[in-house]
Amino acid sequence: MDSEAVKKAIIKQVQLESNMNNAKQLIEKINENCFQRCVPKPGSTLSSSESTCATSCMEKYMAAWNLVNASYVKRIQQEVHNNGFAT
Amino acid sequence: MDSEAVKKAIIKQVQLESNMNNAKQLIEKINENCFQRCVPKPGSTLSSSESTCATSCMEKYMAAWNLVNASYVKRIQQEVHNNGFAT
Amino acid sequence: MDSEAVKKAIIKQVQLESNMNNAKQLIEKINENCFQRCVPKPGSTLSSSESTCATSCMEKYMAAWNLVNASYVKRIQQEVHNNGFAT
Amino acid sequence: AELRQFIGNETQRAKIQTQTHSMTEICWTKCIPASSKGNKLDSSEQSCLANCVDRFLDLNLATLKHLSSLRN
Amino acid sequence: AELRQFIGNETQRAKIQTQTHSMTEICWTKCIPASSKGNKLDSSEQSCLANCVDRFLDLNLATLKHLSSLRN
Amino acid sequence: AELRQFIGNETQRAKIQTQTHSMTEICWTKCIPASSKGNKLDSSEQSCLANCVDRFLDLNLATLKHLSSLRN
Repeated sequence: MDSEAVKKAIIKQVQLESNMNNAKQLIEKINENCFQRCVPKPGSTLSSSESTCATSCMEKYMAAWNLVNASYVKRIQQEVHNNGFAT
Repeated sequence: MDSEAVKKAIIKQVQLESNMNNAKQLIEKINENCFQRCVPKPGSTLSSSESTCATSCMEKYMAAWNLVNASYVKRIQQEVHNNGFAT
Repeated sequence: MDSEAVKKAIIKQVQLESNMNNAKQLIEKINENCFQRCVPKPGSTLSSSESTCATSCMEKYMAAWNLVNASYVKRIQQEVHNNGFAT
Repeated sequence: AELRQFIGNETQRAKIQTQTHSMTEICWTKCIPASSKGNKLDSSEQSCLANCVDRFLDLNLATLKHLSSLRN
Repeated sequence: AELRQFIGNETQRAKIQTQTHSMTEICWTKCIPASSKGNKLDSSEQSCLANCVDRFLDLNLATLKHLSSLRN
Repeated sequence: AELRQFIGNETQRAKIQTQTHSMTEICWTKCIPASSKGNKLDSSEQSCLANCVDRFLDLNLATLKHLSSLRN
């Protein structure tokens, strides 16, 4: 294995861990927020309306995450452009 | 000290730290949740009804922790049994 | 650099990091609590009443932090004085 | 090897305890109202807590399934 | 050097993601009511979320400015 | 030795600050209503905060006592 290959392997590994970690955090937040919202009184099974609510909630939560992330990155770029520094 | 004795000492130490850490987290959660619930308007002393509420709250919180833990372990065992993996 | 100078440099560095860390946590709490309170419905700019609320909120939050810290330290000193140990 | 096994078990036990702390807090709010009396959980509170754990884990599984279906 | 650059970028990306998690939770509660229907965000929910991020960052900046003015 | 003492003090100071952050957040919600006016805490807000810290610590002590009585 030459040093270029080692470098690539390290980069890949770091990115993988970072993505896994991010996905794990997102799943945790989805579970907490959507359980809170969709299952007010836990019964002996997940009712079909609770399931529907949960699917819709998780899709919207992910969409919200993406939108918040995009708005945040855009804002950082504006600040860097206007002031030469990130806030 | 032979290597068997060293092993036992390590095991005991790890278990002790793990139990202490768990107890510390439980106490923290009890304090936060029971203070929130039992002391809505903090006065110059803890009134006797606040104290009674707090004792009852901490006993129930610990009982809830044990029940949640038992339900969780049972569920993990079911998943392992049904699918061969834990969720 | 003699060992006394090294010691002083370490002490200064530790204090600096500790203070930065504390300030960072305080700023985070202020932002969360004051945003929650002062911007109920986010619009396309921060309105002047939202700004006024935010300034007043952050000043009071810092004053609250100082008062809570002082009360806490006083209580610890009492406990040490009465029982010979901190709680 | 025996020690490695022990460390593995302890790590899993610690994860389970951490998850238990978080579910207890969520289910406490849902199942034990501020008006709850006495020093013991009554039977409806107990079954609410057990259901709360199971439905929370159902929802976890559903999220994981949904996410993996999106990826394919 | 290339690797150091990469680590720096990754560190910044991780910070941005962590902050995104925390803002998403705050803005979710403010902008997406429990009564929200359907599997997609509607346009008023979307603009509320974008505004929420920008106003949250405005308030962050205001706090930092205010604190540094106190120090001088 | 002097350095060890310093590290010990700093560790305790950091613990106190972390606990202060958490109590400030709890007591802020209990003692400073959203309708609170002006840039300063009024006297009833101040005494509520001081009481809040003392009652929170009373409850902490009571929990610790209760737990140790259960163990015996």
